[in-house]
Amino acid sequence: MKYVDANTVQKRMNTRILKNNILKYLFLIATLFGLFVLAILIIQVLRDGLQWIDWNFLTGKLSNDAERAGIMGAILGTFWMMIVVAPVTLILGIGTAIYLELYAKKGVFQSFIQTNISNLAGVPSIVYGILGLTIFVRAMDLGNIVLAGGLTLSLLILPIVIVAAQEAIRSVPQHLSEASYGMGATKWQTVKNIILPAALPGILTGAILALSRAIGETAPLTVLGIPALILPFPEGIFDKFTALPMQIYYWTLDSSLVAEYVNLAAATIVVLLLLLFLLNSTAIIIRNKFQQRY
Amino acid sequence: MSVSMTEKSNINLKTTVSSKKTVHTDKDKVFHTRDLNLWYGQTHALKDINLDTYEKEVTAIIGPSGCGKSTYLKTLNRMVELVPSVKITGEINYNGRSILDKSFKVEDLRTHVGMVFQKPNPFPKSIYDNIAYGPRIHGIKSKKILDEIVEKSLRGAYIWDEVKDRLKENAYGLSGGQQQRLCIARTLAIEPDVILMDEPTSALDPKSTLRIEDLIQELKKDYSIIIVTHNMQQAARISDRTAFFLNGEVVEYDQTDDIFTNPKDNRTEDYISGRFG
Amino acid sequence: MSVSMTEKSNINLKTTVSSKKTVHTDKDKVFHTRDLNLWYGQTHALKDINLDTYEKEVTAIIGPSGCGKSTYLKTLNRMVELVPSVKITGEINYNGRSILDKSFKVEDLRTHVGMVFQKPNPFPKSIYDNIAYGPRIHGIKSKKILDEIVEKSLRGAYIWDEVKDRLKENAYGLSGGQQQRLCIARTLAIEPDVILMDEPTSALDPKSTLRIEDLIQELKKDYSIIIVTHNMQQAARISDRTAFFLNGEVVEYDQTDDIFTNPKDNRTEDYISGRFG
Amino acid sequence: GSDSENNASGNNGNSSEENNSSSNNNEEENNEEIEELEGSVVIDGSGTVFPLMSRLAEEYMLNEQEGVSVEVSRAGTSAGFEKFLQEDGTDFNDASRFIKEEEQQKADDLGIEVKELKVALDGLTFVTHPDNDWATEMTPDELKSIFLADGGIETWSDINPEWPDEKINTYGPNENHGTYEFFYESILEEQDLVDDVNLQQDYSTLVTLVSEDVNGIGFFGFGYYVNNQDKLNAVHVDFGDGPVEPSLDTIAEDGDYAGFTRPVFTYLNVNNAKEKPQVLDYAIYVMNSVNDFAGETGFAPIPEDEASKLVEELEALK
Amino acid sequence: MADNHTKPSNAVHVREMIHQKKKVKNFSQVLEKSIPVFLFLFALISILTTAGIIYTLFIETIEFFKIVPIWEFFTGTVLKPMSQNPEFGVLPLLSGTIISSVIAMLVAGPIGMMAAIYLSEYASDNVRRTLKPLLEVLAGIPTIVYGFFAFTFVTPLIRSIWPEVEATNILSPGIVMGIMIIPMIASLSEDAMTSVPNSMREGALALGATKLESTFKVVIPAALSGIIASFVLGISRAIGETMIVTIASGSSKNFTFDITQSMQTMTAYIVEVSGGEAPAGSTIYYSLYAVAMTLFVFTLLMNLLARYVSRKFREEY
Ligand SMILES: Nc1ncnc2c1ncn2[C@@H]1O[C@H](COP(=O)(O)OP(=O)(O)OP(=O)(O)O)[C@@H](O)[C@H]1O
Ligand SMILES: Nc1ncnc2c1ncn2[C@@H]1O[C@H](COP(=O)(O)OP(=O)(O)OP(=O)(O)O)[C@@H](O)[C@H]1O
Ligand SMILES: [Mg+2]
Ligand SMILES: [Mg+2]
Ligand SMILES: O=P([O-])([O-])[O-]
Repeated sequence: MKYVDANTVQKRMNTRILKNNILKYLFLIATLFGLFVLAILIIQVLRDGLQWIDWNFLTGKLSNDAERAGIMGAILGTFWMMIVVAPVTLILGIGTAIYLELYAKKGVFQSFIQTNISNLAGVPSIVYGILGLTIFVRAMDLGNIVLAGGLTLSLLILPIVIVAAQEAIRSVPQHLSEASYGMGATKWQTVKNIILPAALPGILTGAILALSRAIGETAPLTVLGIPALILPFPEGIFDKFTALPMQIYYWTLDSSLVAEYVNLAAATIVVLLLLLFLLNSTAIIIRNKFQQRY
Repeated sequence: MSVSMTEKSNINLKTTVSSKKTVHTDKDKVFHTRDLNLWYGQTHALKDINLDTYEKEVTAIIGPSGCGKSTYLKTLNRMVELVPSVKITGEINYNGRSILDKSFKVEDLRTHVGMVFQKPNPFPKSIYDNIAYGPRIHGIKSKKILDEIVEKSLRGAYIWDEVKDRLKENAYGLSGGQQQRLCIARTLAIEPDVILMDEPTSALDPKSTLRIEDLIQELKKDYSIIIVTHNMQQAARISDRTAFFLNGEVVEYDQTDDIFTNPKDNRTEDYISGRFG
Repeated sequence: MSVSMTEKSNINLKTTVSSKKTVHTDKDKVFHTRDLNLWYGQTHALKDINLDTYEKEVTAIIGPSGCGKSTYLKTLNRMVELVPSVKITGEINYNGRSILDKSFKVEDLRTHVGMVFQKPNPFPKSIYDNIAYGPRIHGIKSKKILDEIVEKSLRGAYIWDEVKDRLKENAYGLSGGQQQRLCIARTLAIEPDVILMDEPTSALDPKSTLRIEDLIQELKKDYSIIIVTHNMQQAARISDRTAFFLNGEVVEYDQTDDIFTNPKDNRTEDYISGRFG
Repeated sequence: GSDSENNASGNNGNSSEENNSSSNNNEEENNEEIEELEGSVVIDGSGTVFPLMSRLAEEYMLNEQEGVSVEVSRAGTSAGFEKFLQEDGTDFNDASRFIKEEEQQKADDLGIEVKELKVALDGLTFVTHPDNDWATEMTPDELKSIFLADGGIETWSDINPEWPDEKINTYGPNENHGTYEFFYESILEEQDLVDDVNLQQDYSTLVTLVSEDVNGIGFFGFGYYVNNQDKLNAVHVDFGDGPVEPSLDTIAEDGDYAGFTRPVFTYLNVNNAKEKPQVLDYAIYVMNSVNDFAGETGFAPIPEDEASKLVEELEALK
Repeated sequence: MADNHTKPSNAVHVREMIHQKKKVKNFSQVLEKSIPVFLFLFALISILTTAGIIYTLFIETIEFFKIVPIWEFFTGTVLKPMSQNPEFGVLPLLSGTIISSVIAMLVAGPIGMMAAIYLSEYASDNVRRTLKPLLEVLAGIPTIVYGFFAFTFVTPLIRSIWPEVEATNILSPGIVMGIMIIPMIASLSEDAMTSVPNSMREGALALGATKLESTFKVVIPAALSGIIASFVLGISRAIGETMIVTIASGSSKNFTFDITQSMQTMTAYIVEVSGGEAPAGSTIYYSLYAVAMTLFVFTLLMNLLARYVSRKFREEY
């Protein structure tokens, strides 16, 4: 006895297939929507900012006069901050990842740290700003200098770097470390000679992406108190500073005071996006170039 | 397998294998396992294993998937301890010393008991560095000595001629069979006494398989070899003794000929006749 | 395998299998494959396949890993098209209609040609919903009819008695063998003509394997079955015809008895005697 | 832009010339002690005064003391005082109102000596949408009643029946700002504001809000109006002698707009000035040069003699 | 085999050498023991960070509640921190935060989900490999840039369609935040769906189901926990987002639900009040910490919820 009637099945078949095809295009449109907005955003920013970018703008000092204003100070501020952030997060991030992946005993404590890290990754950046203000600016009395900003951003991206490093370490095939242990290598020898070199491209890729997150962060810096006007270029990590995103923020806010500030903000955005683009390309190149075949 | 097919395969086996089979009972024991039990957390993976292996013999371990073959093998060089939840009771003596004793340094044990894995797993380094890895971590730094070790080991694994002109190239440029021989060479470089092999040919094509099988017959002259295989014919071809594992137990352990021609246990027979999966 | 072992297994095979084997040549063709070639990107996975399968027969496909068994099977219900880079030439006729023709809707084809996979893959739903899934997408909503279909299908897969009291429970609570029979029942629910099976017992224990083998013998009365297996003994036990694949080619295709007792090609013989992997 | 170089040098030329002509007597002293200073000067406070102060800071760093870093922020007068009146507080606090008693008290408690430097005059300006062609002239009372909770005014027609019958939307700076307090204390005499007044932290936001709301009216310093004349109308206020448009002339000392005019200041932490030569130097520079930049940033200058008196007092601190 | 097989017994005696080296390996043994200790200390930093956040927020929040009763804070609808008679009701900030997050999720939820379905179920490998990273570019754009975009482009655009909308309003930053969150939802949901074993899909397709049917009846139910988790994380992100709202929504502290108006979120309040090194000791200063604490607890709960969901309701397959 047949329950499934061939005729009804046939009839329904066409509507079912049609529905499938229509929705497929709807889904595609939704996917492209984000890219469409991205395109508009970039076009908008380029239109407002591109013709304001010239040598003077890139190398000049800040100024109230839109025609004269330059962002070298902000570029240097961002640069020095990264000089702090990069080594701090790399050392702490890789160290923590190695500990969690390779040394920590699976158990309550390890999963506590792990939960803690994934929660930290979800803490709003402005809260890190308050932490930085309280600890680095106030308690350690550093003031709002590059070092304070850099340490604050380091804490902010540390969870990201840790997780990326953990993933990179985890993705080193077990059979490689087994081979090393099988030769009588100790744990640290295996970590140092086999696991870390194999994981390094993954770690670097993750770290660079995290750095580019730090470069664009504004909220924590607003809490640390970056002056609206500061002319001298920072010459080290103990100087006061401004940074690219802060400059975008102030110029956007003051755009109704001086109309051209919108253009300055847009031009700075172009520079910032370009910087991020470079960093991301580096990450991709590293990933592709050093991708291992196991 | 049905009846008449075996009459044919019979012939095959005779020509390629039987001649190499030798059985010694007077030899020295290498591993002496008594009442070995092993748990992965709650999973009782090895149950009361009693098994002796002998010097300069090939011991094969066969059994269906999940029966504990790899686990037993990895217990012999304590690689199994890399799984954190592992619990072991019982005793394993290696040349008379208890290896489960914490005073026996694993690094030490593993320089005596080398291991070759199922999937060829060279390091993502040059061929040279792959072989030199073991000697280096043990503190040998002299370029000259390393050169000698590399050549000797590669020759030992019958791969020297194929790679001698490309020692600086990445090991992943080699074919699967070459990689597996490289891994064997890498093990030879630290001059172990025993070589454990976990399905070393299961990822290889028939031709490479044959080469490795031949190599095992060669190595047997100098090393004691314990090999896990899911290929019964392979066990029949190359081993002196065969242990049949099932659900973590040793169902039968005997000279290879006996196991295959005259199994004493029904389950062994079932397995050999292909009643599993 | 060595000589004397087969004398024993011989007996086994005779009692459990040989009696069931029947060979028809006068039956209708179900699939008629001509000059089938298939590429995954650059990989030429199937080469000039010519193969006919027959109604209410069990056709077994054997061959070493990577030889194209699964690929061929998945071509028969066009599941292979899920791999985007696939290119197919040649012809496959199903009951006289060309299935590679784009006008033959895959959804349609697949309701006629059911499939059972290597690893049991029930949906993460209740047992009932697993079976009802197929009928429901075809528009059957009536609770009463669905109830009937579920019962009939589960009975057909010989699992009704084991699950009838827990139809609302999640299918993942079942054992591996039960899951596999559930998947077979799920296929029966849409009343196909053909059932394709890709190593349906390779993930199962011996007992479950036996049940599935018995079930296949039952199903053969109503369905045409094509089964891929890496277990030669299984092919010998349950199939009417056997095709031996190697490197994407059909090396030999014949009645099962002939293939195993009297292979015409050396390579078939090599394979049967275990010279691979 | 590409021609910024020309502009830049032009500006520089201009300002230094002005400096020369307006402060001849200081020139000699400056020459005597062209001492290279360094360190930083930290300024926070009024957003109203910010354009003037940041302008001065920039000029100072470019033309006077390259080694000194003057950092200017603008949290608002009241918020600025909070930062000024603490240990290691800011050096200057810009203010668009007088320091309050409580604030002075707190300074005394902390032992901070505060010096008030009047830097310019600002006219509180009421702004409307450019399309608003009715409410162009109002009396102070009318303006007040719009913002008062008890003012009885909800729609434009409540003021003048001929005006549209549309609800008036009110805007202003929030309580961080001296401008708010000046309005609340001096003009509304501390009566409650309407409930739905839209108070914002940033003046730019206010400018945008009013410039895009036909029924909006807002208030802030004259400077933010002049910079946005194209987007905003300023209400002409009739203090009794006819409507007065706020302009640099009318908001000047004793000008016609005096009713809504207020002095703006920067308050100096004298302790810091004594400790840090650059702070004092900057204070002197500010009082010497402030009148040169008042006009272009939207303020009326203070009388010359008031300025030079303050300079003298500052010199005395050396 | 063409090799000349040399027995591994002559020339170099590796075994001997290894044995000798063993004795002089004290330093490496110390290293072996001390490295884990160092690494452990590094791992502690992340715990210290959490402890630091909780401690600083907690201490000052306690101070705040000594001045402003906790009840008043959480039920007050008026927020006038700088006024002569300051009032510290957090409800205006909560309404701003919730409304902007709701708007963001209304944008990001459906669009992100549809994108996830397309990428995981329909797109070919190549298309996915191009589109997904491109989409993730959206997530990598600094929020300040989105703020600029909301303020200078989206708001004017909305106002040209809907003139009642104010120049600063919660709608525009809400939408832009949504766009920013799209890739997060798309990517995480896609991961969840991709990790549903292919055998599930094959099972459905082999029964004659269309892709749509296998997606909605098999894949999505199986991936539901991951999908829900991605939504929760999206909400958490929206709640914590700062610069977009700070720039594009102004700083009105009205307690309202009118999306055409300017509203302030908790994050924007923190920016405004701290606006440079916040003065210590005042009530306003403490209010900063009370609001931050509220924000922290909110997002912490969301993150824990996401974790819980993705763990507890993970389908067994
Ligand atoms: N790391 C592990 N954690 C928990 N259980 C494990 C682990 N490794 C193996 N097992 C379990 O121990 C049992 C024996 O596993 P083992 O790998 O030794 O089998 P095997 O005989 O080598 O199988 P195969 O032929 O598939 O390699 C199995 O039930 C397996 O599930
Ligand atoms: N999705 C795919 N993309 C590219 N190549 C594939 C794909 N699937 C299979 N192949 C290749 O096609 C060939 C045949 O594969 P197939 O899966 O059909 O082998 P099989 O006989 O089923 O092997 P097994 O016994 O391991 O299941 C192999 O070389 C395999 O690498
Ligand atoms: Mg194994
Ligand atoms: Mg297959
Ligand atoms: O910013 P204010 O001048 O109003 O304090």
